[in-house]
Amino acid sequence: MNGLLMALLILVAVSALGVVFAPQTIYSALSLVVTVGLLAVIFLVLNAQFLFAVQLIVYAGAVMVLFVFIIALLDPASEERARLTDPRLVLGVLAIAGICAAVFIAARNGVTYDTSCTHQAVSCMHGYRVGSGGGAADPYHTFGFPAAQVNAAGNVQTVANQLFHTYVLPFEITSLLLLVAAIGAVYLTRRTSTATGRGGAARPARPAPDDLPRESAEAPRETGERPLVTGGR
Amino acid sequence: MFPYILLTAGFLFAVGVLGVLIRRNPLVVFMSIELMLNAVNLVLVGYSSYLNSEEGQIFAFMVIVVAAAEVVVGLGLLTRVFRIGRELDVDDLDEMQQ
Amino acid sequence: MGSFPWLTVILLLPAAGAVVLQLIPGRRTDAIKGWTVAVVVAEAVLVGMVVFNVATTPAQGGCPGGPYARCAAIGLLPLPMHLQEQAPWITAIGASYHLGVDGVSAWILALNAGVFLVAALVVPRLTTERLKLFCGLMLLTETATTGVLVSLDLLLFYLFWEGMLIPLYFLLAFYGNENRGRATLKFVIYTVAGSLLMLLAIIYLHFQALNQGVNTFDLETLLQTPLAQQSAVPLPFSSVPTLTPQMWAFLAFAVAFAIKLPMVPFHTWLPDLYESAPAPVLVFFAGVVSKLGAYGFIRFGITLFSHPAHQLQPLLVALAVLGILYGAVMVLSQTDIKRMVAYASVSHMSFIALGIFSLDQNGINGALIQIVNHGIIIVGLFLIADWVEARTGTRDIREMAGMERRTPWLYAMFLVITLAALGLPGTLGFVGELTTMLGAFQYFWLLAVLAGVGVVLASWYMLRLHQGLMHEAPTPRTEKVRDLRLREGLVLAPLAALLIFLGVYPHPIGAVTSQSVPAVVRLADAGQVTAHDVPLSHTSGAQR
Amino acid sequence: MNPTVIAGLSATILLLPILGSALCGFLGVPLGRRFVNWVGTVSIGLAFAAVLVLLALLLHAPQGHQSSTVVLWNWLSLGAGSNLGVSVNVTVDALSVWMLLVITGVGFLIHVYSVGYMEHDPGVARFFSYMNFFIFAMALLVLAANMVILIIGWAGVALASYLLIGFWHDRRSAAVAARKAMITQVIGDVALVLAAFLIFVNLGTAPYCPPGAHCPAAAGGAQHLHTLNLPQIFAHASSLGPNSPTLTIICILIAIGAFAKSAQFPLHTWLPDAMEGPTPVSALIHAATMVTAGVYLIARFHPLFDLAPVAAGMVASVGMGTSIMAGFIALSQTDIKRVIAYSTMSQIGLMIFAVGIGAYAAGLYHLMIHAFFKALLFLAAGNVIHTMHDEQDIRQMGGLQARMRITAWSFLVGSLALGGFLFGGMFSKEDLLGFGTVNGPAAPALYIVGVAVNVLTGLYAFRLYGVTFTGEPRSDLARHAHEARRVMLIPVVILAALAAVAGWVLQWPVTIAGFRPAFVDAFLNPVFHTAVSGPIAHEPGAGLAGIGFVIGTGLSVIGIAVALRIWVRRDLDAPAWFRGPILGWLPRLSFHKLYIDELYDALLVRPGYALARVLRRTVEPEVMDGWVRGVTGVATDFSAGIRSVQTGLIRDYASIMVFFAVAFTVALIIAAGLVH
Repeated sequence: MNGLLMALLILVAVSALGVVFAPQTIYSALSLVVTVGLLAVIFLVLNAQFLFAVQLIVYAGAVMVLFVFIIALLDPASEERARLTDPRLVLGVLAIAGICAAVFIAARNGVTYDTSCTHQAVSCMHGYRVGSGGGAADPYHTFGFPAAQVNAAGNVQTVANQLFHTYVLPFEITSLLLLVAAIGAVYLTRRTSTATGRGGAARPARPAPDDLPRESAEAPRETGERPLVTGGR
Repeated sequence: MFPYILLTAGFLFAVGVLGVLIRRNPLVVFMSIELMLNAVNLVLVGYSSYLNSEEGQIFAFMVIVVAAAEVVVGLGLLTRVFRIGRELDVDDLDEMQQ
Repeated sequence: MGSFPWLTVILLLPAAGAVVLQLIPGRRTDAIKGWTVAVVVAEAVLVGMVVFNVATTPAQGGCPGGPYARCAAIGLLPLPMHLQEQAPWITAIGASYHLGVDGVSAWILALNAGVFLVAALVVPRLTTERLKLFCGLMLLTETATTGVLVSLDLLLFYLFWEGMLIPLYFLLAFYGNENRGRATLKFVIYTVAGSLLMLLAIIYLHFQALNQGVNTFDLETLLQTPLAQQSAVPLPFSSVPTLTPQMWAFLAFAVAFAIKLPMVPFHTWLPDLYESAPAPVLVFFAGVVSKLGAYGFIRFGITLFSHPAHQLQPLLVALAVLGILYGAVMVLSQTDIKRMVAYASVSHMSFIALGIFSLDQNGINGALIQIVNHGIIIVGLFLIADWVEARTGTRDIREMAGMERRTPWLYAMFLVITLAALGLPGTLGFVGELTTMLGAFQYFWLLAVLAGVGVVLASWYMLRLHQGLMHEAPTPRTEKVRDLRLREGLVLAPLAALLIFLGVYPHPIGAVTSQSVPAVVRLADAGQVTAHDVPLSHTSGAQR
Repeated sequence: MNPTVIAGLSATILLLPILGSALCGFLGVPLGRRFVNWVGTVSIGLAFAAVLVLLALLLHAPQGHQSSTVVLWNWLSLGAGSNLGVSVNVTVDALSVWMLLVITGVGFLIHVYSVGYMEHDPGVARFFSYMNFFIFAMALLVLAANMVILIIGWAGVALASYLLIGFWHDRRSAAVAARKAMITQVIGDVALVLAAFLIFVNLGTAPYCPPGAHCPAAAGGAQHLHTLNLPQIFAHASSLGPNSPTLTIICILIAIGAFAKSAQFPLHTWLPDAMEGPTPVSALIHAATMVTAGVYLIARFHPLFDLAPVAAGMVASVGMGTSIMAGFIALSQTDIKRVIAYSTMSQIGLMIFAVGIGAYAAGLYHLMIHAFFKALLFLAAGNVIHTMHDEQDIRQMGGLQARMRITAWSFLVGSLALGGFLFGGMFSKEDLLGFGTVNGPAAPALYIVGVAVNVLTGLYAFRLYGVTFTGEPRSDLARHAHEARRVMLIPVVILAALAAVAGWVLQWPVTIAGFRPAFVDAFLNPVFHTAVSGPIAHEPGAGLAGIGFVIGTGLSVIGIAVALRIWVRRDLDAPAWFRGPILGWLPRLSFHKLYIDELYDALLVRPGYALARVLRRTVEPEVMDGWVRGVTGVATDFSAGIRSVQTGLIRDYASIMVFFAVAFTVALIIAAGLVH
């Protein structure tokens, strides 16, 4: 099992590099498909069957199709490769190194939960002891996957149970978010009347001069083009 | 094994960051952001497994939903930008400078 | 009052009103204004009930005459509160939703509700652009100011203190005359700079308490937690008292409050802003927002930092007296009536500061009375200045004269407010100045003498202002002015009547404030008793 | 005396005028002139009746119960201990009743007179509103038994004075004069407030015990006298001991308050300018009552002054100095009201001198007589001004005696009373000067100055009379002058009668054939002879008093006679002496009021405005804004450096963000000790 996981992790890392360094956009997209697919498998290995399915359906299915679709639609030209001396590239590589080192060090030395931890030390924050002697207090010395134990009731059932009881409000809020995003996307991509060249007739007639105050009161809600912040008088 | 999951997640995230930094194509930038989001999901699921708790998976689920919403709006914006005749290059979108 | 969360209600009512306001269509200006007035009236009624409750019920808590450690042991809180509400907020860092009202805040709350009522009444419905935005921002400001006054948790207080700036910024930046941009920027920079210092100090306090095993932002808990005396960092000049970390923290609080108050030399944002802001905003800005600095000093400054307050007392009272005289002389050099009022406000606010820093019961009671007094006066003066400007088209006092003949009612109301502003006995102004000066006198007699010079100067500049507008032969600009409209008169008359009534019978204010001020003074005096703990205590103000 | 009755009557005396003031002020314009005239006068008349009832009660009160203090309401209470706790108390005793008699009695007559004087003025409602308010404030001032309440009344009369001086709004001079008067009064108020603070902090050892309540024996430990009640202040005054510096400072501050109100040097310059107000105002406020409040104040605080002889001596000296200074200035003024104003200043100087040397009853006696004849002089002058169509320059008058006989005769009576011959002043002035022979600092010197003032008084009084009423008319206005209406004559005649008779009836300074009426002493002295107050002034012996009386009256007569020869018979050209080079500066000095106004202008007003200008032009922009700009300058320089980073490219911003995020993370890991 561990070997499989290890292999998956390495593959994911490689395909992620492909996303960033692929010369053409479509290759990046395909690399990303591979990456999310591999991640889905990793989820499965980690006993997250439900997420495995969601990852495949939403990411590999919907999102990536959307990406590919847009690439086909817009046909972006391939850009220049970043030069090796680009400070941003240097910075990015350094960031990779830094983050990886930080995570690795933190994970190796342990961030442990310690009930005896009070507010005496700087490294002691809200019950979590950070720092020396990490591994000793680790309740799971060996990293295993007691699948049968955890998911006796079934992973999907457990997740659904939590999702629709404890987390029902956030769940509903995310659904609302999706709705808003959908409406926003429709709004953004609609064909505007000016773009179709139907001329001034499409725009509302200019109000009579004596009507101006009312217009100014109403204006912000009518059009999206008005600047958000304007002077008062 | 757990530390390696974290390590990989960190790596994925960093690569995403790198993509945002060095690529000028907004589509690729988006994909890099997706990478970062996925890296976070990996951490969440990893901890979920490590601590025998489903809550990490719940959050990962939420992240996926948000990511989907973000892609929808982001790609919508891109088509909009493309339609008004702009080249697809993040460095051209510099109205913030004014 | 039972266990009903009255404080939460008065806190949230204006904000809720602002939300509901958004449902009214923008062109229904009458409905918008009507709703706004209805909300502030309801708020005023509720606040009136709360203040009445404070006046008529005994306080819970308070630590009558004893060391706080002992009181804490038997569960007594250091501040005698009349209404309290407490709920967990951000438990991880010990912040709580802790509201309370006592005699210190009660009358300022009433003033707050009153000035917002006046402000809502005087919003010009027809000439205010985007009236809905204006009214909504105003209501949000009221929630923020109310929040400042009822918060007993430092983080909550800070939240409201800073949150207040957001609606205020938009009000000041969108509305007002052509100079508003610069003036608003100046004000915001000053205020934010001060507030950030205060935030640092709040965090410092939090960690101080954390080091003693108390995870809290709560004022009452912090007051019970004796802060460790830390060694001072010596400064290169031997004559300068060394500053302990506590003193730095106090200074951070003090700067934030002094900017809001404002005390000289932190005052230069004020004349510019007061000159450019529209009248309804000025009403509550000058009426209550600036008073919050004074409130902060009383509630947090001198109680949490009794040692530094005592050590810096000579400096603080000197600044206050300087402010009184400086503001007064500056008025004499102005010709713009709004700037005159603005500098007069600097002078009067310094009386409040003087009362507070006397660290004496009479002085602090006096400061609270003066807060109410000045709140009423400044509202009246700015309304009058605004109406005069609208009628004559100028703010230059040299172009105005002889308005009395055509405006007898304006004359009369302006006269009452003028007299209160110059502290004439029989008006509320006298009560405030008498008691603050008494406090200062008990600390050091010369302060009261200098403040007395300030009073004499006040009579000089206030009469110059009043007579300049009202007496002598009318000028071309003033010969056709019209008197107060009924609406305007009905706004001003209660202010004038209150100034006289409370001058003749100030007992209602004193009775409420004096319930709570002793506890504040006991807390402040704690610093004086053990002032010798701190190195270089030669500046300690025990000269009584 | 029954406290309830006393409280009721005091409240009546206070309420009637304030009610009248409110009615006139709010309803006067719509309801018209008749309403205002009736309400304005009747309220004061009724108040006077109430005072008479009080007087009767007081006269019938048994010995030792002639003072009553009642609490009306709790003004302000800032908690127990050393905190201010003031209640509105009133004291009814001989002193306050004496003052009330003058205030409401003379006040009533002047109100009646005003009905005629203001008959053509459109602002009559405002006028009566202010006048009634003045009576209220003055009554509050004399009734107050608490220092804070006293200060409220004290400032109330100043306000009424301010409003009435500036009554004619369109006159610039009136506005300036009103402001000057008010600022001077505020200086006095501040002095009184500081005195109250000193008393608060330094006086008193026992906790407050309200009158009538049963009080336990005083607990140990000094407490502030937090109530500032006058009876307690007096009871504790001796706790500081005689000649204590604190008490001296308290008394000097009180005296400064009194000087501001009573127009004594150096706070006297507002009074002549105050003549800008309508003449009845000058009669009531700036002659009869308000300006004498300083005398009342010192008399009221006599227990303190008795214990502070240095301060009392200063008071006496300032009073006498002002007296002779004002008399000297009065000699050359040409405005009829200003001459009377300076004579007022001079006479009040004498009263201040009297209370300064401890001759309280004599000072108050002169106060009342002076109220009669000075109100008379002002009202008669008002008749003249009225008929002269607001012309006040006596050089435009002359020969009015033939045209307004009653006014002229009344004026003559007033001048004689002022000059100190036959009427009023002969009794009261000589009474107080008699005390000067044996009391006070440097008694003989001050006494000699006092009798010199007598000569001056006779001179200026009859100069005024002669120039105004005798000789030939010097203008058309004077030729067409006519007698005033009856409503304006009756009060004048009544006052003339009072000025003529009061002295004969009330008290003589000398004993003639073993007979000496001394009702004033009998009435007032119990107030000043109490257990707590110290020794009061020595009575001059009968012989000494007789000699003093002869000298004083003789000098008055000399002054009058010289004046008659110069300005009535005109057979003595005295002013010629003062046109020469040797004495020529004297009339100039007198005419320019010793240049004191110019001095104040140069020393106080101009520097004040100059300082204000400097602050506005230099300090505010350079110092106050400057330090802020210095701080922001650093920030601006810093941000100028930062600005180059702001390329507007999102990727650059992201790079910066990432850099710091990573750096922070790494730093945190290192700081947490995770790197071994």
